[in-house]
Amino acid sequence: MTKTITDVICPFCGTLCDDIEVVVSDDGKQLLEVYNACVIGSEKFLHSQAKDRVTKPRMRQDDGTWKDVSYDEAADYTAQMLAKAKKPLMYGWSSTNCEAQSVGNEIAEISRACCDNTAAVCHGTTLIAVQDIGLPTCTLGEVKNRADRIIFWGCNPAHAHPRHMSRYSIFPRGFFTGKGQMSRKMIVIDPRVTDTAKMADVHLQIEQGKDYELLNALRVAFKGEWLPDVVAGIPKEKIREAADMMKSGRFGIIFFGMGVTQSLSKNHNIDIAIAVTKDLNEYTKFSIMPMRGHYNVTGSGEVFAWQFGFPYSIDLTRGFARYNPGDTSSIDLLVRGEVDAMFTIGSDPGAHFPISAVKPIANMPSVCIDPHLTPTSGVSKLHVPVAFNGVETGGNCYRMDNVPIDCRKVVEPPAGMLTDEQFLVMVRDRLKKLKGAA
Amino acid sequence: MSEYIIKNGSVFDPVQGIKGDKKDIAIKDGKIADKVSSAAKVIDASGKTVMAGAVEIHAHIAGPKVNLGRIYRPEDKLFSCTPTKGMERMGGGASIPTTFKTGYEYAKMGYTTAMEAAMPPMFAKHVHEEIRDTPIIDEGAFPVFGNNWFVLEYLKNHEIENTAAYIAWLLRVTKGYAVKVVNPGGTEAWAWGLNCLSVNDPVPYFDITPAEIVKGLIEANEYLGLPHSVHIHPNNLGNPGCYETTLDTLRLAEGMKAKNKFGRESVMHLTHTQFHSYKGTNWGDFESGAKEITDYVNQNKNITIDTGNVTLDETTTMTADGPFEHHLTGLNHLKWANCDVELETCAGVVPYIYSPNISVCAIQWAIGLEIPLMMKDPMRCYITTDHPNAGPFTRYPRVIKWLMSKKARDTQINAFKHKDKVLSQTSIGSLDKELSLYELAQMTRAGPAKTLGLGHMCGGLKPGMDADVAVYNFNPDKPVANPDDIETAFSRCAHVFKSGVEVVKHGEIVGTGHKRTLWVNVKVNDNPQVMRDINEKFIKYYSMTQANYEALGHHFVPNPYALEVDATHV
Amino acid sequence: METVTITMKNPPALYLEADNVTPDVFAGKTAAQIAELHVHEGNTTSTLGKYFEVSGNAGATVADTKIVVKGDVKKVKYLGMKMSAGEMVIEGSADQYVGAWMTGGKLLAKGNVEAFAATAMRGGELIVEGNAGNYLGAAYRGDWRGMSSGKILVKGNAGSDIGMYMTGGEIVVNGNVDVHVMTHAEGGKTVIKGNTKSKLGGQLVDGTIIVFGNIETMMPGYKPNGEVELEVDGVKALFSHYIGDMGERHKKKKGAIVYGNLYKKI
Amino acid sequence: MTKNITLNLISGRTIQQGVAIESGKEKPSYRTACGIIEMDNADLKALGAWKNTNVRVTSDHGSVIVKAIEATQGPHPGVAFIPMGPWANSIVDPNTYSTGMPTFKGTPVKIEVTINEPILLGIELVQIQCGVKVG
Repeated sequence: MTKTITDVICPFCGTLCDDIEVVVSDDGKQLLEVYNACVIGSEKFLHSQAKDRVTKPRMRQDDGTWKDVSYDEAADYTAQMLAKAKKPLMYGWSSTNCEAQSVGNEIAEISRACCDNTAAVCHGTTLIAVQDIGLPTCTLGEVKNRADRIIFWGCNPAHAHPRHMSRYSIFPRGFFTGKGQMSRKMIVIDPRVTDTAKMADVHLQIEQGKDYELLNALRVAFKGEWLPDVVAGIPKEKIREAADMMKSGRFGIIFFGMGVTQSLSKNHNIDIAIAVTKDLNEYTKFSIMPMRGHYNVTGSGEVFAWQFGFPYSIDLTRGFARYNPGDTSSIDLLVRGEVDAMFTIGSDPGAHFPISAVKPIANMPSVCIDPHLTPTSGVSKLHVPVAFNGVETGGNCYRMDNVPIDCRKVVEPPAGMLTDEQFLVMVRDRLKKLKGAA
Repeated sequence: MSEYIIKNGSVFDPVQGIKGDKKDIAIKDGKIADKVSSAAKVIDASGKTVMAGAVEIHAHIAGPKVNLGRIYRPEDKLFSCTPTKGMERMGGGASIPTTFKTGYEYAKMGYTTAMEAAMPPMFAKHVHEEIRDTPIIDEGAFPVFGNNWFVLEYLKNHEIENTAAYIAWLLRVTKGYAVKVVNPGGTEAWAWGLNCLSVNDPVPYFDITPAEIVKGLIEANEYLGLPHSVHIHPNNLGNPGCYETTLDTLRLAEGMKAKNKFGRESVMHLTHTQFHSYKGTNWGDFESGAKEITDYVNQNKNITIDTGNVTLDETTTMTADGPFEHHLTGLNHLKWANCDVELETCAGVVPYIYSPNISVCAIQWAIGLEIPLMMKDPMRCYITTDHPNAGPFTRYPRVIKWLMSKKARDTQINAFKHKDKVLSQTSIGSLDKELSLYELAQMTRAGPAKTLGLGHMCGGLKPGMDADVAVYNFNPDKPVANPDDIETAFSRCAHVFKSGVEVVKHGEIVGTGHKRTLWVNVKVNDNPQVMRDINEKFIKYYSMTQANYEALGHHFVPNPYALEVDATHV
Repeated sequence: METVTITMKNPPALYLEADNVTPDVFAGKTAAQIAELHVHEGNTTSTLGKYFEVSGNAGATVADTKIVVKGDVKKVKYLGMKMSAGEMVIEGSADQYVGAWMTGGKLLAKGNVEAFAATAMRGGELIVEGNAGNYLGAAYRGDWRGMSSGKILVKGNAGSDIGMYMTGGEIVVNGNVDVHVMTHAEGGKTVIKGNTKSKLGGQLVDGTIIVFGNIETMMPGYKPNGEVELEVDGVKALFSHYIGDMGERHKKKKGAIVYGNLYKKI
Repeated sequence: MTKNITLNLISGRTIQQGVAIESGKEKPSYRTACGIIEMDNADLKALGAWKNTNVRVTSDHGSVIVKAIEATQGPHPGVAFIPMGPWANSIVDPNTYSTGMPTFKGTPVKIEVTINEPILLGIELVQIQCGVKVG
């Protein structure tokens, strides 16, 4: 007999779908089938079952081979590395639960580390913008129930958040949006004709890197002021048309992604998009929301913020928290040569940082805590495989709209494997001894 | 557990009517005791003031909007973060301190219980995660109900029993403490960019008025017999002339009587009264309505209030009154955050500088002090700053100084740039009253505890009550040489005990105590209709499933303390 | 005026935080006392004397104190942070936060300075003979109170985001600048003698930008407003005048809207 | 001289990239999903490259071999797309403008046909560039 577990949370993207059904074997050790998830989510659940999975911590040898070690030895190495370092960087946190993040923060505090999450290469610039200008936003259910103007700016949910449009933004029939998709106008701004753009009522195929100019032009258009003939490759008539469409809705929302956070102007693109949203609230109701990537990058920011006061890129080296991306941010720390040890958990900087920020990792003491083999584990001195969070252990996570959802454990991890939290507790306790803390 | 005896202090305890007598306070097994053994540790409190641990009835200290404030105000922490120290974790933040700092700061000032004043139900897990990380103090959180779709739909037809069943369900799944109402109907209207500025403005689509929402919630609250009354932030906050809306709201409680087993006598708690006591028609002729409001409250014993004192600081405003925050950003042009929460509520956040050089801010400061000075029954008026809205809670010692010393008030008045305006638009200059320590204990201990339905547990020093005790370096037998000495004394306690554990000694944290999450567990008769309605709303309109909604388990509420209510009798 | 000279002798392996190197902290101290001041390398704290050779005693007051920083301080942060008076000369190039939060005095960097120099400057004078990094004279993260007074002169080029949230004072860059100039500013003036890229004056409420060279891409929120003759730094020339940012809010003065001004030399 | 073309490179997610990272970055399927460059037909023509040809992509920041394929979400003449991953990150502009965020989108790149050069697997591509011995 098999068992079906309902209301399972998908630990892939910030959409954090919580309606997944998973079929497991009677003994709860095997995951057999996954329903309702997108193709990526299904793969995430099913891959946890891979037979060739690494289940023991391993130290990289000089000849490139790996030597299995125990979790105790791995925790010893990690604690000693952190205790010795003058400025360790503890990076990642976005693919683990808030419980583990909390223990991690204790470790960072004791070792006086720099701590950062994947917002560094994702929505960190959004956070900078929010700090500059604020953020009128809402939960995803508000979009489902009320929104009749949906703008996707520099994001491609058809690929990156596959169930976003069906669960929240375009297709669902909500309380005031009984006609579903028919109740909504969809505008997409993207330099490519993305699969999302193909569905739009209006697609502005913007010249890459000129989002700041186009958003400025929209603000000017709202006020009916003078505009140059073409802005960012878009004729002014089309800009005015889009502006009118935005103003004429009853409840609108701008979803934005890495198309704006990572292009020239970065935080300023978001800053002015928020200004656009604020402007629109003079005419109607408008919100804006970042399409957060990792399923718990938002949670990491929340935990950092209530414990240290800042959402990412935090420097604890002086014994108190400091924050200033550009100085305390991972990429800058690595490229500028500011740190002397690297601790990675729940993320893959090896694959997702520019190579010039990866090279220093290979040349310093380094630990990578990750269930997968990754480019990061491939260049780290120690790789600690752990249970899959959200599959083999539960724990609290925050959706892209900051809504907390407690993930579920659906199967047992392979015998003897620890969770992130369990391993971190081992490291913390050792570190306390090394540092002579209580 | 250790025994203690706090000897020879001047004790102020309204619960027992003790007004500064030299008395010994004994602590045993976490409770105040009649006596202790000779092994008890002796705390010499001679020349010091002894009170119960203070009770915060209204502050925004945990949850999504507080954390949004932290996230989006790095400048609130610039040069103010503090290192790990002894038992203390790192801390930071002036107007929105980190959770650790929040717990330490309250404890150092002698506070041992605090209520988070607005919990968006859908974010209960977040609120509880922060409460868990706020050391020492017992905390509860008030879920917001005044714009909740279930409530609007039930009360449109005056379905009190269904409203009550829903309240019981929501308190259980969110581990909530009381029924909070913020800008009733107005926050739902804000989802369309609108507002309800009077108690009779219709709520768009839902065909109900704020008055009907408030009355219905009071009825449901008393039907259930909850520990705390309905806790209300009325419509039209912060606008010149708003005192009339406030009076209209207060009148909704007329004829209502408290029904509960917790000793609570009020049916409505009006919060941050200062923001609701404005006369005038614009910011130019802005004046105090404190007299009108306190006159009404003085006459109506079923109402309690808290003050919402402006502390003249740079701070961060945050409220579920979304349209107000939008209005505020239009006035000061500072960064505006807002989050509408599906089916339930909303929150807005805007930084604000209460500058002593701006006449409106100075008048707000005066109104906040007039209210407690004009209230005849200190058991019905509690000191708050609506942290962080009117100022950070860390300024309580300064507020206490202003309330206890006319000289301190005059010094501040003379320092205002628009002193004449403050004197002409308020009566602060003619109020000679100086709060006594006994009245202070009523306003910060016995009073709020009673109104929260916690009067049997905390807020007093009667044997059998929780041993929450604060000892201040303040000698009531000596004249106050300088009003600033009051502020100094109330800033850092000589000793604080929380449930019998010494948590503060000479102003430093020495223990993290036995922190609890307070919540209210109400048993009601089975109500299949409400259960079906809940189920349907989750299937159709919520963006998460019902099974994932509840805040369950050790991670969220590691040390719960439930106040049990049986409402199955009706 | 007394001069204290500190010369780097043992450069740090990582970076050094030397926020104590200011006339304010040095004032009234002897060379020996100065050598005992704290500096920080990562999470370790040691003394200034471990890294620098210190010679000369400070003046009795801040205004009477001059500091000369010699040797390789490319990896030293926070030099002159929060200085309020006196003088400081950095003979070479320094890292981030040179003169950050300074309120007075005169600070001269003969080489380059990295990002965040003169953050939220409230007074005094910063001269950079080489290039300046990003966020020169900008506000700290989240703060709407950027540079409010004082003067910054960069003889080389400057990076991106100069004068963000500026409310007063003056920045002059003799060379070129990168993207974003005076974003969100509510006052103050920036003069760029060289070329600019794009995003000048975005979301600017009030303030003045004067460009002598090219503007690669003009913000659409700047509306042409004729030509004017201006005298800038003793140079008289004809400029195209633009007002903006037309998309942003503006204050009113006597019923008329006050726009920001952008001048480009013709 | 080899024929080359200069395009504006952007990187980003694709659903194939998402599936591949979850099925294992050590596997060839990761290379198939992300070791590619999507180019507009017009640009492929201008380069004189057939679809599914190995090309060398070079920027000021590095160089990498990937397979040129026809744009799946085009047309976007002048713009090239490499899914996010180590191939794209071998060449993107790391300049953060002191914001912490590299310029993952908007790096000018030169593309030339290199039919015989192999496309490396994800992990080894990073290891080799970091000077780590491939195990």
